[in-house]
Amino acid sequence: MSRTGYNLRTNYLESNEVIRRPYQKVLVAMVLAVAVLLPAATSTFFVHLLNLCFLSAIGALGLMLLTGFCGQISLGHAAFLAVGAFTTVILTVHVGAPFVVVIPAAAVTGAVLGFIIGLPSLRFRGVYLAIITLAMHYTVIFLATSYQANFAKSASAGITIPDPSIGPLVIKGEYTWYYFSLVLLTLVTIWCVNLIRTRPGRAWMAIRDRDIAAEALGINLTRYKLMAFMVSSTLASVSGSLLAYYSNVVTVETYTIDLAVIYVAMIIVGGMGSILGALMGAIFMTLLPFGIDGLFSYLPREWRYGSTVFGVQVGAVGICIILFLLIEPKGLAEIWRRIETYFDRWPFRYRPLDTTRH
Amino acid sequence: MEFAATIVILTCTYALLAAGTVILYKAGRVVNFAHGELAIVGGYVFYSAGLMSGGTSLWFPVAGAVVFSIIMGMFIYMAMMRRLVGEPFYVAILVTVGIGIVLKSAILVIWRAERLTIDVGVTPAIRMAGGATLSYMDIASVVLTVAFFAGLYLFFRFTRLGVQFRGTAENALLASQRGVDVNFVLSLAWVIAILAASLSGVLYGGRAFLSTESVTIGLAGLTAALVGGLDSLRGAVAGAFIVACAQYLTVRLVDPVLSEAVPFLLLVIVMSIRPWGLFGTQEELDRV
Amino acid sequence: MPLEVQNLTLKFGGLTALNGVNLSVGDGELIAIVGPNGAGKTALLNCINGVYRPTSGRIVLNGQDITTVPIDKIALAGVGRAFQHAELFPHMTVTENLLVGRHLLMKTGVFSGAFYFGAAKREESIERKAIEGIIDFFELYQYRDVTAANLPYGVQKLVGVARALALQPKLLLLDEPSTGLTREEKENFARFLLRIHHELRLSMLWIEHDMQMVADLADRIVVLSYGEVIGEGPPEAVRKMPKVIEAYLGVD
Amino acid sequence: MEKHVSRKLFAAAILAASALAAPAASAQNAYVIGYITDLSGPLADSYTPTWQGFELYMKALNDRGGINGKKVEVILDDDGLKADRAVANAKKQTERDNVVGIFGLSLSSTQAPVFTEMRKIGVPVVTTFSGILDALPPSKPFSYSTGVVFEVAGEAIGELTKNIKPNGKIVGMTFDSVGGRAALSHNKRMAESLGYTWDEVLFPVTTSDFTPFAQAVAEKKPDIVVGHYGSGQNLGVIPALRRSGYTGPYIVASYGVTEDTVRQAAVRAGNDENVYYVTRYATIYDNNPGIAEVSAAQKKYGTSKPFSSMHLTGWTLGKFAETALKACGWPCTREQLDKVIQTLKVDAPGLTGGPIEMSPQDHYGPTYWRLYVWNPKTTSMEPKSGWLKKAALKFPLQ
Repeated sequence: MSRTGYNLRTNYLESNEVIRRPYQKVLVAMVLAVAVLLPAATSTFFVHLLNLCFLSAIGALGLMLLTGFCGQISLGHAAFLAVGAFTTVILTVHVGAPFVVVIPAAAVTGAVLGFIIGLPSLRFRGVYLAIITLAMHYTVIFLATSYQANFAKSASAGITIPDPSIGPLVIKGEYTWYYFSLVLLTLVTIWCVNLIRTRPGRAWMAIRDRDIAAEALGINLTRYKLMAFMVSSTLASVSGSLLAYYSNVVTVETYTIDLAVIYVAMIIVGGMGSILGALMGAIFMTLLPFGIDGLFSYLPREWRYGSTVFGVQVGAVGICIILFLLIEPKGLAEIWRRIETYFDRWPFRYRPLDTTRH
Repeated sequence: MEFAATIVILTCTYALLAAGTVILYKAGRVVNFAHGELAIVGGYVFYSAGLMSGGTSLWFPVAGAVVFSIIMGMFIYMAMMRRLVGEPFYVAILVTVGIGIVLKSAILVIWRAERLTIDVGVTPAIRMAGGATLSYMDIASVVLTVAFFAGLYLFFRFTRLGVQFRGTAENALLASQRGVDVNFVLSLAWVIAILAASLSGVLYGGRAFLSTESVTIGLAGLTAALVGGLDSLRGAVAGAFIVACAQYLTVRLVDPVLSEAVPFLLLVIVMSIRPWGLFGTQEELDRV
Repeated sequence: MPLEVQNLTLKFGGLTALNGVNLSVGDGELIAIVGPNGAGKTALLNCINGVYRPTSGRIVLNGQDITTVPIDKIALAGVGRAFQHAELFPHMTVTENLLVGRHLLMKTGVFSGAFYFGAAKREESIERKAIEGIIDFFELYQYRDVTAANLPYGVQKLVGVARALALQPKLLLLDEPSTGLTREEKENFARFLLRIHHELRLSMLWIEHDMQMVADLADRIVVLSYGEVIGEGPPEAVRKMPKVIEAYLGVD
Repeated sequence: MEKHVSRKLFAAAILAASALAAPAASAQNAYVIGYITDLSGPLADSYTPTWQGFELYMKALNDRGGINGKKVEVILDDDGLKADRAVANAKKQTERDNVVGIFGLSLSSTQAPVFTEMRKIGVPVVTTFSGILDALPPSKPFSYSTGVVFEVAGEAIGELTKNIKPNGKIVGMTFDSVGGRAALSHNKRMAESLGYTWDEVLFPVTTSDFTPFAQAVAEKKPDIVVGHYGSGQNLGVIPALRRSGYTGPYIVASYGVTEDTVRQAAVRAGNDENVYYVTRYATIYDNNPGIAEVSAAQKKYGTSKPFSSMHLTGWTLGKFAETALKACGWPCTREQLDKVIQTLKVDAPGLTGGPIEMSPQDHYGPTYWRLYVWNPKTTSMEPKSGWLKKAALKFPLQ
């Protein structure tokens, strides 16, 4: 009975709760507990992969807010990551700024660039906007290449940056980074969830769904589109900065259009318009190449030669994009919801018409 | 002299790509981001078919490229694009992005990421003052491009199918009510567009080389289409010419390194003055 | 005078959609606009609402000239609008749709929204309560948590009106709110319209095709034809105007 | 339908997850080393044959019975010229496969992060191509290079150019990458000190139609043109230069350019006699017992790529690895391996101009360079100079 009674509420705010059912609370607590205990039970390599997942999830959340919630398509997310990384380089190498200064600075630089890139979105939509973000990508990468080439005059291999430290705590090694990025991702996720269930998030979704109706209700399109771009690029920039710190090396070759497409794939695979989807998509797309690598390791060695593994890894990104768009446009988040609903109904196969949002 | 020749040849490459983009846009309001990949893979297929036939006759590789275009065009439309009616605009775009990635991985898996050149008619045909030369392939690329556009014009203007095509582009619903097989017409649009792209890829493989990097010509072609106006074939040629000129002049007069970014800068300029492109129609702006 | 439209003309290229339209809505008045298809009724609403910018003429709202004011600022000035096809936000629930309607009455921003305690939470609570009043008014109880895309058409249109009302407008624009409704739904809607009219005493501009309904409910009727006002006055008077009869029945 | 999809996805996810957690398959009774390189990215043309050379050596070695009675197992991973993948592979190899050292690696952009990460764990890394600051004196621990360093190559080319024409104007070409710019600047420095005048043309990394750039070069009326880039670009550049009217000498710098590429490019350019080739390792056309040994192994085991000097490069690295592991003994630890590499001296007669010598301060050592010219009549390469010894450059340069 308790399962079917979840719709009853005694307080208006309960309809705005993110975690609505008792078992979900248990689930979230379990996931967090597993996340905290996981490093003890697994290898450094796997922890490294999870770190990559967590750090890129911050960027994916940014893109999700922009594309999934505000409906603005962007192929320039790699450039935002690059901006964060190069802000980090400039501040740590030239100025020697500490971590606690660099991250906010990366956020601000990202926000400023987001504002600039957001300006065309006021006039252009759809394909045109996509192309403009592409143009922005090439401009940023050109500037970054020039900077890196001139910075490293006599030798060439990316720019090394030191391990970050907060006061006496040096963030170094996979395990420290794991807990650090886990905490950070949790905070960013909470922020995004809160944004989505309050006024700014509703304004973005209104713009995404019907922009004229949104305007007629008093939503300032200029302001909210720019805000979406700024929040998105801020998160991407911070994510780029953290990834740079994590790998200790920044080189412009990392930030390709392919990377931007992988971020787009993250939100498609995860499910447009879902925070949970952004997290799932980021983890899925980050692990995918390694999973394929792992599958190939079961095959005879000869099969792994040449470009096959890499080719399949590249192709898998495209196939994921196509398959999810065609077959499961709401992504992994929707698959998860169905699994949840299935157990929710159990042992019954059907429940009276259920049209509520989950 | 050689600068004019280079610009003309570059214009041909881009115009073929832009024409495909325009045809697809007009037919189904789809903007194809995989056009460069289709072009280069078309070139690879041409190359491989040539190898298979022992490199003696041109017919086999040509047939290979045509068969590739037909299968690819039918497949993309019937298996993917047809199912996207009524979806948000970005879905079709992102599906083409996905197609592009899959094609790129095909270059990696099938052709082992090798850089290939198509050595057909590379011997010099015309010698110019200063020692520069033009090959038979260069001349062929201009002739074939002109022939393609002439053929396209005649097709749209004088054939029954061409009229049906234009009708579908105007209003697909109305056309289907009048007995036009819209699915056939739209698959045909994909086939024609990929044919043009493959031709462009083959010509490019003769002059430059085929590799995973050369797919960036697709972006130049797309830019050319946008500069000219997404719904205008004339605009495609004009846009291709403008992009080619801008790129060439940047290499020669400004800084060669910038030539990659130039098409986009040009696009931003054109769009801030005439967002619907030089030859496009204004109301198209709101559709995409 | 809540709304005064003076000599409004709207042209698209060579086409004249509105030609010298004069119109006024008094305090708490329910004005119906009728006219054949293509008469320019929706275009008029789009001008008042700020979607179109008129070619010439003036629109004055409570003494403030809003002719060239952008759409969102017009909402701020107190104009609420229910669209012809409801135009709800399909992926959001009814409650959320209504909360978007409260946008202008709320303050939470990107930073304050980040912390769902303190001010942001308090505001959500207050506005959620206010929404409950609107849900109560329109008897939408059972649809609170239903996504708009899943609502029956009749309910969608009702929510459209409710959403416009949520922003506490001084003037409500209704674009064919009863079109496509069943007889029962129409009667139901008429009841809500009367409640808005009498209980909230809101000024309304109402486009309607159902002449019977208009005749029963409206204070005054404005008849548009080919972008021009061809008749205006109380229902009984308008019905007798020869020009109106001509436009409607095609008498020669 | 819906359920089907999710069930399949679920199954695939579990399969992939289990693959991720796959345990190390490495035998406890063999030397396990890692090899990471670009087998599919933009430079796969160069790095695949290098890997194949390394693999040939290892196959031959294991068939001989291995080292100290133990076989050598090589864990191969592809980085696609992407730094993050290279690092992840290195971490995987050190942890899951428990390798004692890592070999190969692609361009500097993937090396630097791997060097940095492996230094933290203490795993020696020996690269073949563009060694970087880390290997050159003052060298950083655990970072070694046996290959081509952009800066050194730039200087060597500058010096060897004397054998073609004693003076005149050199135009350098490269794509706009950090490494390319470094090579150009050193070539320029050396050329100018020898009395040449210098000019240069850069183009974007993704360029594949070189005609406009070639015309820009031809217009500068150079006496010699040098191309500083990996394999494939030469295929486009040389014919484009000839089309644009430049018929003078063209030097291919061997950043992984195979002889076969030079041959193709020369044929496309109209059977040119003016194509030169500067290399750190010998070419396959050299006639000596060292080359014959590699060639025999290539015939025996087979390679998918045409036999080239890149195979010789990989073979030499294989020899380097064998010498190091032998000196390390059994069982070999990472610290021990690093210690022996620090003073390792490996001679590969016929494959290089002189031995590869490591010292605790210099993890690169002196290198030897040679100028070849393409002869279209014999369709082979002929040496145009002796081996030029270049002591390693000291960084930072003044």
